Amino acid sequence: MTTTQYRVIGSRPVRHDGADKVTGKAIYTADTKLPGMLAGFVLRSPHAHARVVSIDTSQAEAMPGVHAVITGADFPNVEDKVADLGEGSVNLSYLSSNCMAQQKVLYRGHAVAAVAATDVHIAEEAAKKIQVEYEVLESVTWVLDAMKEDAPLLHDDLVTDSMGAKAEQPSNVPVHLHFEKGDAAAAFEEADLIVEREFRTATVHQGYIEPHAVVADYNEDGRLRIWTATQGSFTCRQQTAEVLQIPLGNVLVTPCEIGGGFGGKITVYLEPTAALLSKKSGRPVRIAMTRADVFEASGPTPGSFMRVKLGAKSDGTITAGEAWLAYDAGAYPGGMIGPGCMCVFSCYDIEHAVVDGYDVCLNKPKTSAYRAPGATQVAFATEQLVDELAQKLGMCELEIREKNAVKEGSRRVDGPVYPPIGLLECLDALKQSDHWNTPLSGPNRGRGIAAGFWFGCGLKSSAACTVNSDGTINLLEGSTDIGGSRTSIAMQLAEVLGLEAEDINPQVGDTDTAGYTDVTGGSRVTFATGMAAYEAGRDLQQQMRTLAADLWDCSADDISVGEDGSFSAGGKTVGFKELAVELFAAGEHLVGRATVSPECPTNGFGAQIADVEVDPETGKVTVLRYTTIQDAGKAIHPSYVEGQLQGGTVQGIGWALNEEYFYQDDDTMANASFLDYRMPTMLDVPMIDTIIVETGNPDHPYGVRGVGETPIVPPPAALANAIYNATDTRMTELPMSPPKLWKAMQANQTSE
Amino acid sequence: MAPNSVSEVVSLLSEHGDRAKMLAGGTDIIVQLREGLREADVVIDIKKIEDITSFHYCEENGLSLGAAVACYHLYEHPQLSQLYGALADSTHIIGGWQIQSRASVGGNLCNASPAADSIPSLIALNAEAVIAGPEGQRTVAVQDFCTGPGRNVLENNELLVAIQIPAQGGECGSAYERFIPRNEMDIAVVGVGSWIRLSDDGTIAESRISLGAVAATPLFAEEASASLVGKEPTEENFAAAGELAKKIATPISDMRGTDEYRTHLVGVLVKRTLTTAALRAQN
Amino acid sequence: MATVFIPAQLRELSGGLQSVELEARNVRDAVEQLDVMFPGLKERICTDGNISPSLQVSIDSVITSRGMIAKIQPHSEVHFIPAIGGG
Amino acid sequence: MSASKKVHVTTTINKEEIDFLCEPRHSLLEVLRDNLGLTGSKEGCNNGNCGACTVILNGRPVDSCLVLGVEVEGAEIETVEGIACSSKLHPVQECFLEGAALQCGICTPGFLVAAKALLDKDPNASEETIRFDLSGNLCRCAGYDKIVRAVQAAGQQMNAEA
Repeated sequence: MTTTQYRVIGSRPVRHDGADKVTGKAIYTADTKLPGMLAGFVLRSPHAHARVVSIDTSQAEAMPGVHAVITGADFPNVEDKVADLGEGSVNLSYLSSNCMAQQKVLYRGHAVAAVAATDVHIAEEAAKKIQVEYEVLESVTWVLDAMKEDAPLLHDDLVTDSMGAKAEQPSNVPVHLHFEKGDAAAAFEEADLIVEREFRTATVHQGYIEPHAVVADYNEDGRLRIWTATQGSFTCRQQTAEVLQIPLGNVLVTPCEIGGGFGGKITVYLEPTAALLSKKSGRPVRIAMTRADVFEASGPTPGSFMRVKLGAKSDGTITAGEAWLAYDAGAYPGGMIGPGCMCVFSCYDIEHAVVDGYDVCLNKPKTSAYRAPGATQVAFATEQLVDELAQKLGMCELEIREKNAVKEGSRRVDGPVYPPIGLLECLDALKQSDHWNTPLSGPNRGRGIAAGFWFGCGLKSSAACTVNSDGTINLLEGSTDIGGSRTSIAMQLAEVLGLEAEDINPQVGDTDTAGYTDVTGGSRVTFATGMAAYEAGRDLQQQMRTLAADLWDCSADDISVGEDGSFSAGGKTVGFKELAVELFAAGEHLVGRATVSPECPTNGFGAQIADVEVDPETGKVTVLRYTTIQDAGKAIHPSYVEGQLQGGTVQGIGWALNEEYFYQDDDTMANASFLDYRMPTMLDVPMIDTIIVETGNPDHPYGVRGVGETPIVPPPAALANAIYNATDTRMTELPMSPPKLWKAMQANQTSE
Repeated sequence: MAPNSVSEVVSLLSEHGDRAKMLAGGTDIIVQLREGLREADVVIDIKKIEDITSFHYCEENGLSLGAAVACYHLYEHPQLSQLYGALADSTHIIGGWQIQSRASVGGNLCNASPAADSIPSLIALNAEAVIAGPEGQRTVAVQDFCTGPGRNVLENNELLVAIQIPAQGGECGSAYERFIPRNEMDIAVVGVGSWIRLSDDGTIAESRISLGAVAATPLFAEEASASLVGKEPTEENFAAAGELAKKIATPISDMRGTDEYRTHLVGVLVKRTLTTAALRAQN
Repeated sequence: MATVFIPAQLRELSGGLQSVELEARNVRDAVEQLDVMFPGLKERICTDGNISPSLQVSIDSVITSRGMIAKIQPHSEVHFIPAIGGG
Repeated sequence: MSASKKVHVTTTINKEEIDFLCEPRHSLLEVLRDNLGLTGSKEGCNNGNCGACTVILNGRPVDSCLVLGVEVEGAEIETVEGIACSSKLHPVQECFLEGAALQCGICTPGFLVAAKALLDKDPNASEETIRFDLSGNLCRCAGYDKIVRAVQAAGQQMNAEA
């Protein structure tokens, strides 16, 4: 446990970008306006699967006000190369075809052409005059159907890869993963109790309120400047340069303020298109997606089919696990099946386990990351089975989790063992919580709990701090700030230097000014970019010791730096600011810098408690009370840690109860609007109580663990367990929407 | 265009026919025009016309509600919200607060969505639509106003001027309830409006039940309504009326619910709205 | 000796062996030795001489970004696992 | 809607009389953002389902994406840019900052405007009223908890200042 007393860390300063964001001054991408700027509009496929026979753009080009029209033919041919994007990798030909379809459209909403005009209405009218001839093909949107031998093939040349071994026949399954630990078959033989169920989850979307938007200005000298809503300016730069086949250094990406991402704003969708329209028209071009585009053409998270089995001894020890998982990849390979497989048993120390996973292409938009990608689905399955084991063994659902929880040294199904982690501490916090100790009473009510895990990654971050003549600091870093990270990073610099958070002026740089920094994702920013800021502060202190040695006429080794950031030598002690001012006056100016690439996962564990009431006549679930518990390692800004916990939880509640891509008979989405997609409103959730556990991460100077993703993992499982306890009905399908729950309750009553 | 009188509107309509569309609160028509669901050359803003934007109540004739009166006027009005409980219920849940500041009951009626929240209330309250055209005015019972999804009885040269709702005595009560998966900002999976008049002896003298989102147009549940006359306002009787109402429901299965679920909900909501309406009549 | 775990999908090459003990300076060294012991293994986990982009190497529970040149300590535990991204 | 001749509109925005030209098909949101440079009002859905474009029109909160520019002739409009008094933030702005009631900030302007309209009407609004009246505003980052608390705190502050 961390016991160090900090001055800044753990306090709750007002965020540095706060005033801009409450007065409407903060500039998001769609707010950007350049002289001569045109508006772009993307024409999209109305079909789920079709061959593009021909495209005639002549009528659109002839319209007054239209400056450029492009189609897939304007995109350069990119080789079938896999580019490493820092966090994950991507096949460039797929990435390019996803930005603009070539011979085939693979989902409704797939871009086929784009127009730039003086006004977005003109661009839209022109786009509607583009004649596209389609040959409609048979389509498939359910993962098990897509795996069938006679399923319509999305990619003629796609074969299954089983860790380097290629299948002979093409299919819609690009990847088969297989993990084994111990001897699962034998362990099931010896188990006293086995539970097994099949689970299904619908495709859901991140649902950020800001639609994707971009401004591109392709200069005559070949320099491409992009302002965009991205989670990672450097990966955006790389993807754009690779798709357009232009030198990386020619591209400047300026990340604007970003209106939510949750994993959905890492892949490029509009950037290459806007760049090509700008190149063709010679004018800057802005494109913004409509809300329907966002649902139909950006990257949701996989729907899934899962069959999971657990075996236990009569004392509650879970001894065997088996999982068979098939996840949507969407139109192109590369879904979230890897982490799905690695998370299915990640909370429990199961000696014998076997996991098979399949990444499956089908006629839905290419999936992308969404907060702990792939983990929420499997938690929905495993956490219900753990409850079922407990119930059949007559154990308490908390007790069985405590008994089997992973701890330091537990081996994961994919092989590695855990370093020090905090699941047991989270379960203990749950046990001590007011919520757990307050009985729930009343008809049709139930309580459920669930645990959750997400890796959290390190990756690369950079920071530079320039000392001003008054001893305050301008901090330049490269992590786009989606939820207050400027401040949590600045606080770590303030702590190490003995300054106040307000003494630091943090700025998110662009790709020309900031040092290389990977995406804002993977729960990594406060952890890794915070670490970079800390190291930049340390760098500054080293430089100042050397320079102060001249000033004080001593050796640098004689000068020590205290916990409070003060410099001491020969009985003299001065604070950071004082020394900085003195040095500046003496003609010295200072820039501290650091690059870091921490490699150990930060291993974020959490546990949650949900109380629900189910309307027996309609199947509608009301969430009465909710508590989210998580190991943050060390909370830098507790308010924003709570905010991550609350936000992730409510997204998980939405995923659990109502959100889904509802597909019609023609495999197009019926509900591509906020009205019918049904994310939770303020009236649909209670206050979300939070308990922050701090076990300290040994791999971070202040003990930080990433917190952004784990909170979305337990809610569907916790709510399913609560619904079971309220209704005796086990829900194995997401969302647990009123019609489905009502139907399941009816079936349950009939069978009784 | 923003004319100042009903007659001006009628002549504009006569000129442009179905290429002209009426703009009151705009919360449906602006979206429909933007998304290409409806087309227009001329949009006529009718909010400058006093007859259409005002409302008045008298004990003799009841409520005359201008077609463009925004929702909030009804649920924020202490007397009207009490007299016309069903309408207050409806108008308070059409969209969010921002929508209610603009959207009108008249617009909701003209838009003729099968799932419109105010129409079952109007039918339950036995309202009439007052229509102006080149030949003058005519009235049509609201239960006959809608002819299909998005379609109504208005000719191309006619407009809805007002909705006339009968006066309500102290022995009357009404309620509207819809089922939605969330708690706000949703389209009704099923909506039910119920109205009850009690006799001095506490039995039901008269009742009107209307169903939304279970057919191509909102329905008046005649048999279910008549079944309650002379009966005690009990849960059993209300449930029985719900069973009768289910017989006329012919819902579709779509993203909002299956036909089976919708039909089931009719029974639940008829019972619940009648219970509330009776309670309101008793108080 | 370091312990290198053979991924389950490659155990067809190792005759079912789950792990091997070997002395290796770095990942490249380990992969070359494994390929001698179990011919064809390198081809399954490498592309163009580097660890395949769909995989990552875990050494003592640390996900290394250094690929083939990542150092292996005498008592290290080495795993080849799927690459993951976060949201 | 097809293009047609631009219309001259005179209106009052944030207590300042302003005139502009717009096509009949342009929404008030487009006019604010594109013609007048008031980009504080955000577009999240363009069909009245998220509330990010909320402005106060003649004293009532409305979704500016569902108002036509030509409709605001002679109207009084208040946008997020007009909530603060010169350099002093409105209590609801202060409480959002202090209560960490924003993360990405894209829904924040709409919430602030709707919350101000609510608190102007009833600074003592209950949690239930706040949740009902602000349910037309979607937030995807914060889970609403801190937003509700910030609105409650702002009401208390307004009472104290009154």
